[in-house]
Amino acid sequence: MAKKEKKEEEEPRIGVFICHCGSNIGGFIDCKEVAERAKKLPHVVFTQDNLYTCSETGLAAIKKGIREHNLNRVVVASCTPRTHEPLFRACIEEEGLNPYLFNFVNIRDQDTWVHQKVPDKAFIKANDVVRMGVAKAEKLEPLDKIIVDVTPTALVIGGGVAGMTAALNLSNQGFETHLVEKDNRLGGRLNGLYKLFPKDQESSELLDALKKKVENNPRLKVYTSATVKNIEGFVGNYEIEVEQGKNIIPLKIGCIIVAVGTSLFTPEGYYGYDGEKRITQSQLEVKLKSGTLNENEIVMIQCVGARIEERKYCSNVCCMTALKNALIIKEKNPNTHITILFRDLYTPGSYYEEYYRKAREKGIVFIYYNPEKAPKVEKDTIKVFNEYIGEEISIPYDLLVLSVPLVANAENKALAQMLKVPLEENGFFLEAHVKLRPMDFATDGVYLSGSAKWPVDITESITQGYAAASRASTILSHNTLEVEGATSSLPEYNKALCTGCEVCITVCPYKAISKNEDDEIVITQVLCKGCGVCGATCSNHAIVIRHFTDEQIMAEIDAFGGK
Amino acid sequence: MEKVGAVMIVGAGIGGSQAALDLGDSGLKVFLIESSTSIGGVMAQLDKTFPTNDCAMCIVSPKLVETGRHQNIDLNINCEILKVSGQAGNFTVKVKKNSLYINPDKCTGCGVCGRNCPVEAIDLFNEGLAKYAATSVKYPQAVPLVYAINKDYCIGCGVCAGVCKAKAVEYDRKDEIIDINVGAIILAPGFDEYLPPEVNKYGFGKFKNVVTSIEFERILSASGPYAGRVLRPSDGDIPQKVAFLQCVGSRDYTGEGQPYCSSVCCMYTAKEAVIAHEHQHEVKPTIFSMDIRAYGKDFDKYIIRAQEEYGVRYIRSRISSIDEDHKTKDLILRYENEDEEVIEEVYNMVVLGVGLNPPRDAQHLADKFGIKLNPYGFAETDIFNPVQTTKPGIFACGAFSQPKDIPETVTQASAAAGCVDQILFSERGKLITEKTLPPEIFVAGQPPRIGVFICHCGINIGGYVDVPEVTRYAATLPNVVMSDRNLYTCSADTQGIIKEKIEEYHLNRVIVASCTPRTHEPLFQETIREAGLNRYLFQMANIRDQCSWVHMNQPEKATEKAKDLVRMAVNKARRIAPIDRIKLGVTKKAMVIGGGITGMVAALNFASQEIETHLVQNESKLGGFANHIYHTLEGGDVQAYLSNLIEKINSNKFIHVYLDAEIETINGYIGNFKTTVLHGPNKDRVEFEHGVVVVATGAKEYKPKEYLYGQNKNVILQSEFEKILNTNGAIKDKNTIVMIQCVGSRNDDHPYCSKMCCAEAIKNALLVKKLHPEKEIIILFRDIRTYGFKETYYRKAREAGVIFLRFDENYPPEVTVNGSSLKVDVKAKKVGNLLIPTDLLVLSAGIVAPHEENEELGKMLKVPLNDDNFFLEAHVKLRPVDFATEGVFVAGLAHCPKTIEDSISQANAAVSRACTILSKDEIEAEGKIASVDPSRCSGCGMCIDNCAYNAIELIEDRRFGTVAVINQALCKGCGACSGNCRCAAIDVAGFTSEQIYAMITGRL
Amino acid sequence: MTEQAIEKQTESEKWEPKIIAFLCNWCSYAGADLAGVSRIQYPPNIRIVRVPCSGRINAYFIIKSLTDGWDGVVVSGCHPGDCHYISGNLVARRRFAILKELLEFFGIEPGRVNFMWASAAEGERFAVLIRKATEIVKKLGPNKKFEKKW
Amino acid sequence: MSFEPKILGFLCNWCSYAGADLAGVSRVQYPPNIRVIRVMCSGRVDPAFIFKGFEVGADGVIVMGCHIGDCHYLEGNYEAEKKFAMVQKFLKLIGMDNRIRLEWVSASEGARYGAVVTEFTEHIKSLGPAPTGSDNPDQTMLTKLKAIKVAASGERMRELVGRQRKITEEENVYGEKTDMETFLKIFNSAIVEEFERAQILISLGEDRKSVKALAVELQIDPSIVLGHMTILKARGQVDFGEIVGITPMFQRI
Repeated sequence: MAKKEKKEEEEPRIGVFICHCGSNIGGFIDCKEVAERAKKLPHVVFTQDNLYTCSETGLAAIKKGIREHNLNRVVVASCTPRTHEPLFRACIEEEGLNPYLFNFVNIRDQDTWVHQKVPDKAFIKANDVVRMGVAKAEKLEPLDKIIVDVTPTALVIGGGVAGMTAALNLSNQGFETHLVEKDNRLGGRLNGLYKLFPKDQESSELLDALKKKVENNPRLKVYTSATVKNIEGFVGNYEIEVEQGKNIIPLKIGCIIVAVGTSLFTPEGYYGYDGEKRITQSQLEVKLKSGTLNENEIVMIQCVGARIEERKYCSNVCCMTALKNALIIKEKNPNTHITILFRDLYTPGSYYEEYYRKAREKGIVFIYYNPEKAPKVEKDTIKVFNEYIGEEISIPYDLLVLSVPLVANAENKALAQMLKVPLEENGFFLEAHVKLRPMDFATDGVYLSGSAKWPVDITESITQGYAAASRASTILSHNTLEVEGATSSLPEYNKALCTGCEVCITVCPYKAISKNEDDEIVITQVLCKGCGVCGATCSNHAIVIRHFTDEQIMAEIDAFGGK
Repeated sequence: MEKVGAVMIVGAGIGGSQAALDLGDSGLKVFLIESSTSIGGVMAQLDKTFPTNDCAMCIVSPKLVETGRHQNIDLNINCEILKVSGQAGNFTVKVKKNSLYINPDKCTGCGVCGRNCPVEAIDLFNEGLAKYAATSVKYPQAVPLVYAINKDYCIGCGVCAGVCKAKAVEYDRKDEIIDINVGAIILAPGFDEYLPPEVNKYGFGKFKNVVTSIEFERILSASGPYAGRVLRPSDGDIPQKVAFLQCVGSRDYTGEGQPYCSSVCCMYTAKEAVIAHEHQHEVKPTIFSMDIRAYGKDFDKYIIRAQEEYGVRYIRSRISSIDEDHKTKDLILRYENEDEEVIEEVYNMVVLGVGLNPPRDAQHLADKFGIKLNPYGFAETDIFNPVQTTKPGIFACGAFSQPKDIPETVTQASAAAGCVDQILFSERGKLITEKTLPPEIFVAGQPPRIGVFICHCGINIGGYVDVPEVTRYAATLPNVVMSDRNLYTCSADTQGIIKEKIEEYHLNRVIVASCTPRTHEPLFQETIREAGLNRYLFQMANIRDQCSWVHMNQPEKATEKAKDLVRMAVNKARRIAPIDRIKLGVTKKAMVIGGGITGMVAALNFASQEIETHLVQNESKLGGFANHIYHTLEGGDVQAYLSNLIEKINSNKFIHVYLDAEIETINGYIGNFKTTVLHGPNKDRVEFEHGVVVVATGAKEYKPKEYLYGQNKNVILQSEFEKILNTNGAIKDKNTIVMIQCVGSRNDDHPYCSKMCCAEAIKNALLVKKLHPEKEIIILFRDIRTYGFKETYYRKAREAGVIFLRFDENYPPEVTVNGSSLKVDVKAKKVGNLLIPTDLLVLSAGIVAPHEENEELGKMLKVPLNDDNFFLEAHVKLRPVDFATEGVFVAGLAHCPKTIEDSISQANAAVSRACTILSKDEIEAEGKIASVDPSRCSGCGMCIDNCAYNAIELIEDRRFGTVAVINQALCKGCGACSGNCRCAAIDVAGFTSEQIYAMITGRL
Repeated sequence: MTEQAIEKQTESEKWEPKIIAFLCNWCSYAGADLAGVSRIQYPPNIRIVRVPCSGRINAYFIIKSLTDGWDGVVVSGCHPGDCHYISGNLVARRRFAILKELLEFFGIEPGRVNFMWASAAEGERFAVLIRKATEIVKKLGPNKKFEKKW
Repeated sequence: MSFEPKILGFLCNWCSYAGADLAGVSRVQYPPNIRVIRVMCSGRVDPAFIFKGFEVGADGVIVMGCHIGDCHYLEGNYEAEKKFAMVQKFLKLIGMDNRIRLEWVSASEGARYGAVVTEFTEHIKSLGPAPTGSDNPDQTMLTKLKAIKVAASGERMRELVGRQRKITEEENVYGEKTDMETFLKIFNSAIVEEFERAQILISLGEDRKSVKALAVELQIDPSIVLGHMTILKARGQVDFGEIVGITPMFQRI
């Protein structure tokens, strides 16, 4: 069944152009001779040496060569494809040849320039690489560039502060934007906060202002109590189903921003947590908000359930939260005794560090505890080993506040699968590159902001909201996207080779490969970047990496061997 | 307590499967629990079986398929027993079904997953001689044919899920815990073979060419790693000199192995030697053995054939050491022969005849089920009922209670089923749900409207055969009104599609072109039946197993062949007609012939199930052979048991006993017999109807003509000796007692072993030594055949000072009389010529079948005898108590010489088999059977000779004269009669000549 | 060699025999299935007709196959002793022994009709036997003793 | 004339090729023995490419890609690393594993590129011509190399190497990490097995042979050869031939 059904191809007619590059190449090797020798290679029907192949004259010579000798493949041996390939591709395209029927041979940057002292050997090398280039050129196939339309509409998943910021920004840029929030109101974590560090601003103030802007924006549509049910498609062309109550709302979307935030951790089993006398910081904030706090002996323990074996990470915001709440209490009732048991206090930057100093000035007691000698909570006292004095001390309390980490949402896994993006080990979303692409996913058209990636504070959430919106707008602002044509493919004539083992799906970093309803491997061209890993891995050699096919590279290797 | 009409059977080897089939057929719900992933056990691993050299797979696989799809059998694989509670009549068993990681309902068994699995693991089925994937099925014909992932080996790469087109791989499939409520339990976990310890004198594990017998079995198997070629593992050459060592891990008092005899090794070794030679004539086998224990039916004949026809050499010795020639990997064996010479011989390969150990999880099972194990680690059973464990309601069968061979296992399986029947007979049918089917559409006379469904079978067919092309082609064939193709025609949704299409296109014939009808025909037949079509209006074309898979490199030709096969199926389908399965009434009564222990046990079993039973005894009292036996070797009190039995018989209202009885006529057939008996001193005639017959006529003790028996009063038989010992013990003056074994056995007249004489001799010798330790006892023997746990008594006897001397069969002892003293002249091995004066000579006389009586009864019942005049069962291995003639069963000594316990097992087994008939109000006969066109029949009677089932007889027809008629109840539809019918008067429904001609004719 | 002869030879090389195989359901048909499960390849010339037992195979089936133009016939049942129907294959064996002589008497080449035994475990053997039978029939050339119906 | 090794280089487009260009722009001088094949990503380098390079006469093969973490395609170089490790294990079987190299060279490391190529060229020079190279290649070694290529191109090796990262570093289908030791045990034995099987297949391509003859020819224990035969038979690649004396022959299908 596995018959190759390639169309009848015309005989390759290759033209080879050797560039002197002024004296950069010609000054070391005999380019004329290189061209002469190239003439003897199979399928080469025309060769020429030019002073500057990239000059107007040189390009004209190529075009003339194509016309007069009916060339259907062009090889240029000169500098480097990285800078000059687009130029030559455009040149042959103007003459009616498919731009992929061009092959570049590097005889300057990787030959004459680096072997200046051994020109005779550089000459041999030039001949070799030209031979290899011609061998590949013979096997080249025309390819089409892929152009896709872009729907100028964005979807933001999560209506917290990061999501709202991103959505507002995009709609203000003029893009229709849909904001999906699973809760029945916008605001996310912000709803539960009392005041915000380091300025002790009322959180409701910020929230109300944001909400108002969101609600009044004509291009921004909000869905509360709604979840994303299904995601199909690819960059510029997503088809989304949002479920709100019993309704399924279909949306056509160009870009997606993930801003799902985090969940609260309930410290069951830690330090006698009971939600009454021993509570979490967020429960404390509720008390503060409602003004029902009247305890006087308050102890806070940091890093409860964080930075341990099961949850290795630091939750970033808890130190500041503890400081903030301690200060607020002190302000209201300076006689309250507050002790904070900590492992390390993270108060980066000048504002936060100052905040910490302020807390100490107000008489809040900070005691380091060693996680191996964790504080022991008794009925009314806490026993903690004080490293400084080297003995265990007892602290009486009538309220124990535990600083617990923010944890990833349980739903992240399902969403990540729909989006085909990865999660890291703690269940947070994993960006494409820690340093260089912090707001991106490897999958084009999907971006990330706020605590969905990592617990961050309000300031950072807002920053990231803007950043993600900016990244999304680079796509949304175009009518169409042009996608590289040198992608991988599973051609019809190779389908019978495919066993369906899915190893390609495993190795593809872009999630460009999937199985369709008929259980066949499908490569979504728009998502594929052409790296070729799938082809090098495919267990039955069924996948073809266009423009770098096995056949082409093998031909090059053969030519390397002199055959 | 309420009784539950369900049975759990633990272990689905041949024993478990047989018990399940028996019970399922008799209307009880069966939960068959298997710990591995497929049923069939060790028998499926075997190449051939002794003593018939039957192909194990050929005979076992239909049985397994039947077990797999029996509607009353709920088959559970990969299971573990967690907890057992309750008591006889109502047990609750907690069972854990371990995940296969493959959905058995979706898996089609195509094997693509295994072929793509990159992990190679040891293939346990092939005993490590080959490798297998982590995703695998035990063997290609496995039942159920479901692949499983072995998570111990699996690295979780996910390839199998990718390549499985049926989407059957489910890595998140969880283990499942279920509670099963049953009324009785049968344990049939089989055995584990003995494996020599890491360091052993045989070099097993160190020398490549030393293999165990079960490994060698796989080497012999046509489906084994070397495709049936006998090759040695070290270099793939054919071993010319192969040594088989007996008693490896058996009869071993060193503590390394087991003290008992494993019973089956002598025979399987002989078989392996014979088959090896048969497969490769270069192989010259030598067997090293201590005794040759060929005690079963026709076993001795087999040993003789092995020696005479196949040149198998027997050496009586146990090997002391094995060395390897490092260069050639040949093995150097050192042994002492019977002349006390130490001999060194070089062999190319050594096969260890390893013994049978209790199953590794025996203790676990015993703990869970609350039964006791015996000192050897096997299930402890009742002294007279070898399937009854120490706990009521729980039975054991097969090798779990003692090493045994296949027929004994099958017998015990039926016996255990028979014992279950006694408990649960009243609950039959209560847990069985009958499917309600729509009335059949009347299609006779209508032009055929054929629907063709062509299966892609994932890529298994579609990858090689151009399925769309075949589909298009099928649509062009005459009478085909629709033709469609499916990814998997066997999937549940496609069954729905088939039904829809039948309705939409008014189809009256359906063809499926896919895999093999052997596994899938019943499924599709069920589907069309549910759509209202007669199930015989179906045809299958095998375009996978016999087309795409075997012509993978020639896709065009495979497509062409697929088209031909579809066309042939269409041609046949145009000529098929609905077939009705006929139903026959059943007289729920039994007749048991023979009033010995066997017959009485059978009768009592029937009676306890409230089945009226006629017990016909030719003597004037009940008891038969057992009347002369006082104890068993193991110490069971036979007389007490016997009198208890007789009392129960006489007081049972369901049993009619006829003494001094003579059968005048037996007429009829399965379910409908009518018999007249003359009985009593006045020969009163009585006539009764019954549904089944159990033949338990027993056998007689041989009356020797040799050794001066009957001429000298000091020459007596074992049975007479036993009587003396157990009554007056008048042997005071007899200081030396010589016993001679094999008198009237294993000779030209009676070339079989009488099985119990060795045990009898040892029993009596031990009794003498107990009563009079000072007496000298000498036993002259050829082989001591104390198989199984009886071996320990042999040892006890030797320890008690009984002298055992082996004589050569060619030089039997000679007895001379000098005045009043007897002298026995014997040429004993290792000792030389001896002249032993003796006071008493005891002859161990064999058991012989009453020739004339058996022949007469055989004729009446139309059942055959073997060469030794014992009754011949339907199949030596798998139907040991059945006759080919349905409704007639055999048990006890009538079948062949055997012990009391074995006779009791057979009696219960026969009842179990009989109950598969008697439990039904009517029996449904196979539909595809032969019929005679009387207008063409010339009445020559040739077909009668050809029928193996005695289903044909000649009758006088009013219009056509003498013609043959076929008894529909007895016919199995093989067609042997039709093939030979000179007038072409016989045809076979479902395979009519017209249909086959249509297939031959091919293109129209 | 003359051109015609060469042409003829190439023609006969191109010719593929059509062989009909009657297999008993319990052994040989199962063996053929096992060959498939084990993916043992053999020539695609055979077309299989399933019968319950080799005893069912009427002599006329074989003759009809030949008169209808099949180039070869294969008949396969259980090994002696393995018969699912106890003795059907023995009946068949006797029948075919006579038939074989009869066919020879008719002038049918002995290799055209092949009788064999293959058990359910002998997938490999089945394939080998079919290879052999195909080879033999190929060597004999087309069945021209009887006129083809197609 | 001194030995001038033939060196084949596979350079990823985004880092190493750019680094090589930078070396040119900076006029960094290095030996002219390398011939470069540009691929988009080091992950594209099919193991077969490397074996093929040796087959046609390379004395050394070097694969260069982006530094770990810098891959333009996110993770291609991780895959390259795994494949390279496999290639290395295979070449070790014929003592040629010191003729290959995997290096990470970024677009800014022109000088390093020069240094790496210089060092590798010197290294190969010191080793002398590859047994499979020069004008008179060692035919046995070439056959072994061919066997390696067949083995590495087979489904089993490719399935294993392709999943290695996923199952040992992320999670396997059961949501667990496959223990590296377990994986390597299977992987390493698969390398040897598949190599031996490929050798058997190539050898049987010439003629029918017995297990013993193959064992002598390939220097493998005959019992292992027999074991391979059972697998190759199950895969439908070899079959029993006739029996000569007491020795069965095997043939390729």
